Amino acid sequence: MSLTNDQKIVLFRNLARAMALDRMMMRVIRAGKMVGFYHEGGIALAPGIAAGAFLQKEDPMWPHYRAHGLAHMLSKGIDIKYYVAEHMGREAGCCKGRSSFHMSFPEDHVFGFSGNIGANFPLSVGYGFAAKYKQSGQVVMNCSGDGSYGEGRCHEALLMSANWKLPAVFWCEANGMAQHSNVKDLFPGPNVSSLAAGFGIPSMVVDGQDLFACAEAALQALAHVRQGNGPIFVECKTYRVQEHSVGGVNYEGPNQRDPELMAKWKETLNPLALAAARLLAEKVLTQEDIDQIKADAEREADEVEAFCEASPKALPSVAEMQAAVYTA
Amino acid sequence: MSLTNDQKIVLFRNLARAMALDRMMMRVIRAGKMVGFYHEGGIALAPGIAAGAFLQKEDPMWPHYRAHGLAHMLSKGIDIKYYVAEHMGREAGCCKGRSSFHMSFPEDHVFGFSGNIGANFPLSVGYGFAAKYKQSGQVVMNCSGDGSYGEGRCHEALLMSANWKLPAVFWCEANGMAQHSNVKDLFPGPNVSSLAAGFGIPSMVVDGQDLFACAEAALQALAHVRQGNGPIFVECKTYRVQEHSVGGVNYEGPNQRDPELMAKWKETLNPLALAAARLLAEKVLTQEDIDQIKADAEREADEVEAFCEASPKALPSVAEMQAAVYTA
Amino acid sequence: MSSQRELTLCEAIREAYVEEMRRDERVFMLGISIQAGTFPHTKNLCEEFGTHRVVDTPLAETGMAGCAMGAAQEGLRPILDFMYAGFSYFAGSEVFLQMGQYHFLHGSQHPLPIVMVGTCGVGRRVGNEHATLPYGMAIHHPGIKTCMPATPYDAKGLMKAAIRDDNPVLFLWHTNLMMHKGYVPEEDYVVPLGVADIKREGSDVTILASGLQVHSALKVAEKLKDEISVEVVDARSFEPFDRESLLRSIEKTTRLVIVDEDFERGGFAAEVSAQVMEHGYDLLDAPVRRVCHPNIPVPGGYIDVYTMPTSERIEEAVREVCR
Amino acid sequence: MSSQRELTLCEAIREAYVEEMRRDERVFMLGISIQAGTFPHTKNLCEEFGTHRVVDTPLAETGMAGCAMGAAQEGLRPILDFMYAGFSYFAGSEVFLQMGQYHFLHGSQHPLPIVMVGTCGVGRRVGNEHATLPYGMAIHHPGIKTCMPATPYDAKGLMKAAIRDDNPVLFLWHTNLMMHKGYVPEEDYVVPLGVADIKREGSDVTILASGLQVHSALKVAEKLKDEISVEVVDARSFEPFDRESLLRSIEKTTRLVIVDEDFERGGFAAEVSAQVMEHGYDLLDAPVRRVCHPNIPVPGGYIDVYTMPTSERIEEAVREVCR
Ligand SMILES: Cc1ncc(C[n+]2csc(CCOP(=O)(O)OP(=O)(O)O)c2C)c(N)n1
Ligand SMILES: Cc1ncc(C[n+]2csc(CCOP(=O)(O)OP(=O)(O)O)c2C)c(N)n1
Ligand SMILES: [Mg+2]
Ligand SMILES: [Mg+2]
Repeated sequence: MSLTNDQKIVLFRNLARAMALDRMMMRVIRAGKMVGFYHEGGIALAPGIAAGAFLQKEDPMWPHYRAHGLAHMLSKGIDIKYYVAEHMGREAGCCKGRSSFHMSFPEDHVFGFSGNIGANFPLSVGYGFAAKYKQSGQVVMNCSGDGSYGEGRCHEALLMSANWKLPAVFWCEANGMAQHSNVKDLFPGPNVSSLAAGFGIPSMVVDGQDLFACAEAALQALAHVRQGNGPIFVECKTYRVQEHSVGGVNYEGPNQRDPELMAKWKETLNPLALAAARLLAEKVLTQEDIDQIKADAEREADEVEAFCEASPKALPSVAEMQAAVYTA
Repeated sequence: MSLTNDQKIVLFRNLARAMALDRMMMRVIRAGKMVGFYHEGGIALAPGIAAGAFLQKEDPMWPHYRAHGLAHMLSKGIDIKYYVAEHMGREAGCCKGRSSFHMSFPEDHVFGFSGNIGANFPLSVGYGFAAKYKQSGQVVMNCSGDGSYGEGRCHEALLMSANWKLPAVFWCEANGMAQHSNVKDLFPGPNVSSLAAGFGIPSMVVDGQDLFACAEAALQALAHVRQGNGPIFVECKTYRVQEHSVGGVNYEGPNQRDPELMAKWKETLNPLALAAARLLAEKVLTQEDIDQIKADAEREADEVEAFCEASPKALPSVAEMQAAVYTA
Repeated sequence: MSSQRELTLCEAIREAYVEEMRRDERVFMLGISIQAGTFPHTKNLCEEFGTHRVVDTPLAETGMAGCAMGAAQEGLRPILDFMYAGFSYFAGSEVFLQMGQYHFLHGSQHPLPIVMVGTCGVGRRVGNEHATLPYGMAIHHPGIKTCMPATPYDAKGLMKAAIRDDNPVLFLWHTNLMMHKGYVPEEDYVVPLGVADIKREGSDVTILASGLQVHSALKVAEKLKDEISVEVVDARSFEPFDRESLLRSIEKTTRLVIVDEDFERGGFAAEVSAQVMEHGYDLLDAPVRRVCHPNIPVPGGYIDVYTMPTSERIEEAVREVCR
Repeated sequence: MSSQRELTLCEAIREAYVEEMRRDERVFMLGISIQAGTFPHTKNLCEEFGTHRVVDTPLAETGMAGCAMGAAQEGLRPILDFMYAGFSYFAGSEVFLQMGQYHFLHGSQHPLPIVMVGTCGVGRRVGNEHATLPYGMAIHHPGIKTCMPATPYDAKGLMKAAIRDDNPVLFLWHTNLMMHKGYVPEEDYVVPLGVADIKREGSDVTILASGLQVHSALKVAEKLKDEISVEVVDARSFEPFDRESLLRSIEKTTRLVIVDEDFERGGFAAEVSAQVMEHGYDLLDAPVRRVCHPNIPVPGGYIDVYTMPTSERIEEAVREVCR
């Protein structure tokens, strides 16, 4: 499936925005203004942009937690400043400042998060089940990392999705790492998508640094799913060029990761640079357009930060919180 | 791999014994003399005999729970009367009458059971891990049904076993049913062993009514595993010709199962009759030998029953039990 | 009129399902082998509601629990059947850590109307996973309501309340009560969660019990009636728990025995005892006594009937607090 | 002599690992990313013990827990690292229902010497799964010992006791104490499980606390020293729990405040309160008070420091029971 020029520009702009936000999040956490964790996205954000790009508002999505799903959500059209505010513990936070790193956009069918990696899998079964039950035509975008496919929950989700032919995309952002382990030490094969075949689920492997390849894969996967063919598995190969989470070590097993290799990846595999080169070569955008898009993205990131800082810290009383556990 | 005549006779004798014990268990539970559940084996006991037949005392085995693993255990050389006594709540029970349907033969490396189907998978990882850690040369025989492969625990076990090249046989006794569901309604493909390939684990599918085919598969699988090639998956196709558990319905989904089909299976697919025919044709045994083996098996079953009934009911005091929770 | 109509507890639950599924298309059920009906509470539901609303799943408890949560987020109202409640431990994170906490942690914007059901209870000689009563564990985790009926009447009414509740509810029943018969009105009624019920009035001592143990308590009350006047309070719901009714009863009797079939340590009985310490200390004429499952795994064999709170153990405790 | 040698709590735990792994070849560790050392307690252990004794696993908590159980059945002595203790819910059945019950249910013939470790605790602003303290849940389930040190000294000694214990032990520590420094002897010593420790003597009121909350309690004791003489008892181990030491303390002080960072309902504090009701009723001059995490999910954001038992809340409770 091929992309229109307009689609390419939107994808490019969103990737620029996501990468600017990722940098802003890093500034904010380093400045001690964030509560909780942050897991830098770095050069791994093209798959997230592609995952969100072609979904309708009603299509449930579970964003991969890397870069805390900012790429996925903004690409889906969500105003993420409320989520960033959540990271800063503010009243404007999408979870009222109660969660630090959970998102909640129920109207956009992004329902939340869990600190337990792998929690996405069973929930996505529910989204797909509901779509089928309601005959709503919704599709499910279930994003997570290669490491998450260690959890047996992925098996139960692949099984149920295949068995019930649920409209779900298993979208794997495979950066070859899981915390401080190399995935090749955790999984006995080159691609975790090799799991799909056991359930009769089709799969594809895509270059995760190529924004447009990811987007084409997303279009193809969604078409498959929307046609009622049941689930599909897309594995986007990408890279982690920094530590797992801010402040942690950057090891694989007992060994430090090779800083030169990571520097090289950073330089040669930047998806925004690769996409810009393509758009220039194809004459879809000029260098000026590109510079403008990048500048806009930086400005937006600054505005988001300012918005969050302007919101007061959320400090509800215990009584208020006790009243919020159940709904009446 | 081919079997010697002596091996065939042992296998045949053990199948006769297991089937006689299975019938005895049914008599006992119907007479109200058993505590807890019983899940009849019926014509599905050949795979269990094969699974246990070529293991050393030191090789850990998790018996499939159908017919409560009696076939597996007696084939491995365990004196199962203590386990039957457990079912009758007796002091002679292998768990001191505390468990109803758990076995415990730690010296035979059969460590116990759990009422949670799928509990075998993670435990077998531990057995295999320990074998590798100790460089003991032990192999693990991990038996369960096709339904159990719904549980995500199988994924974690297949993954870890493949990743660490653990010496483990995933031995699946696929009777096409799981409680009151047909496995074809629960799994999107003809063989659950299709899961193995996703982990690079080799697999084979065997006729579970053919005792000698099962035994040859076991030999082959064990050879693979003992040579350090990592895990292997063996799926034995068999049949359930009665309800899931004594006293329950015999349905698949909302429909009753076809009694004629089951009657036909019972008549034409009895593994003992099929094996007897082979042994007669190959002149390994005479009809007299066969009759003698069957009569011995019946007598043994009666003796086991009598042994259990002679043992007093286990009724320890709460204080005694409280002292037995921890070891000093 | 059918004021004498008797149903089993399972039939009463089934009737609640049927009425609520008719009333609300968003209600559906999922579980292992519920179409055939492992237990009579789901028997033949497919005939009326079809296999798309009465859904058999693979053996996959995390998938089942997640399916219920996700479907609830998408606007459905799942009834999730764990068969034996002890199997819910396979989905420990979903059931105990996520389901009840999702709403609050995400800004209390989107409740999860899920009913989880399962049978449980000691005394069936099957031990451990098939007996374990997970309510002690459930009440420890914020956000999950939990109840257990003692009668078919309460079963139907509580189940309707649970299905209509917008929060996750863990609805348990005792395996030994499944075939227990009692009066069940045909008409629509609800027994609200969080309201205890005085199953027998008395003035000397209060027994707080639930499920099967209400019947043990009633037996003891009857046996002692010429010596000690026993009030039997059926908790019915563990969370929310009706502390007010209990305190009112203690105000009258000044003595309390809590009967709880779950493991004693850190269970519901401990919580009630601590609450009475905090809110009813001055009402008491004797320390509260617990009669629970001892702190040993639920044994199978013939033993388990000796470890559950028997009438003898309850009577002994009643006599002790009345000394 | 190194009587002044100070280590962090993590270093103290690491030292216990090193000494016990040297002593006993059957001891090994497994967990996610422990080779690199997600936390300093496993830092560089591979250098001495190799990757076959310090084993990184896939993200697969049931596999990890089962691996530990199976390896223990086969004669090894695993230390299973859940990283954050809340991740253990993914293996709910193995950890809470199976591990502690296997021995008893199988005739008490074959104990399972497993140590499970994990960090936990409120106040890091990360919420829920990363904060949840599973000891309230653990004590409810027979067969698992559970402890949590408040000092590096206790950490090393308790860890050695846990590793040498033949039963499953859940060994927790508070995330905020990982870098807490204190005296740790170089020599081999053991702090037995089931022995509480009086961290400060007093005569007017007893505070029972553990982990980080021992330090909050000590702060309160110091602050109130001219008004109220506070005795601080560190439970150290939740199961077995040293009731005798607590009752001896109450005998002296006649008043008790229990500080427990876990969810209040059905937790450790409830259990202790119930036990004091049963065994120390006549010793009390005031009802026992609990200061716990309120019955709400652990929030993240800036809020979580307000929901944990702060010094202010503890002081208030102390003043109340002393009124
Ligand atoms: C159940 C559970 N186990 C472990 C963790 C700790 N943890 C957080 S992220 C992570 C690695 C995830 O790897 P992957 O899915 O590949 O995502 P990536 O970080 O590589 O983008 C781990 C182990 C967790 N949060 N939850
Ligand atoms: C965790 C868990 N879920 C459900 C059950 C109920 N159950 C017991 S046996 C069984 C079917 C198992 O099917 P299979 O593994 O194919 O074995 P079979 O009975 O067919 O031999 C089920 C669903 C259980 N015991 N444990
Ligand atoms: Mg990864
Ligand atoms: Mg089967």
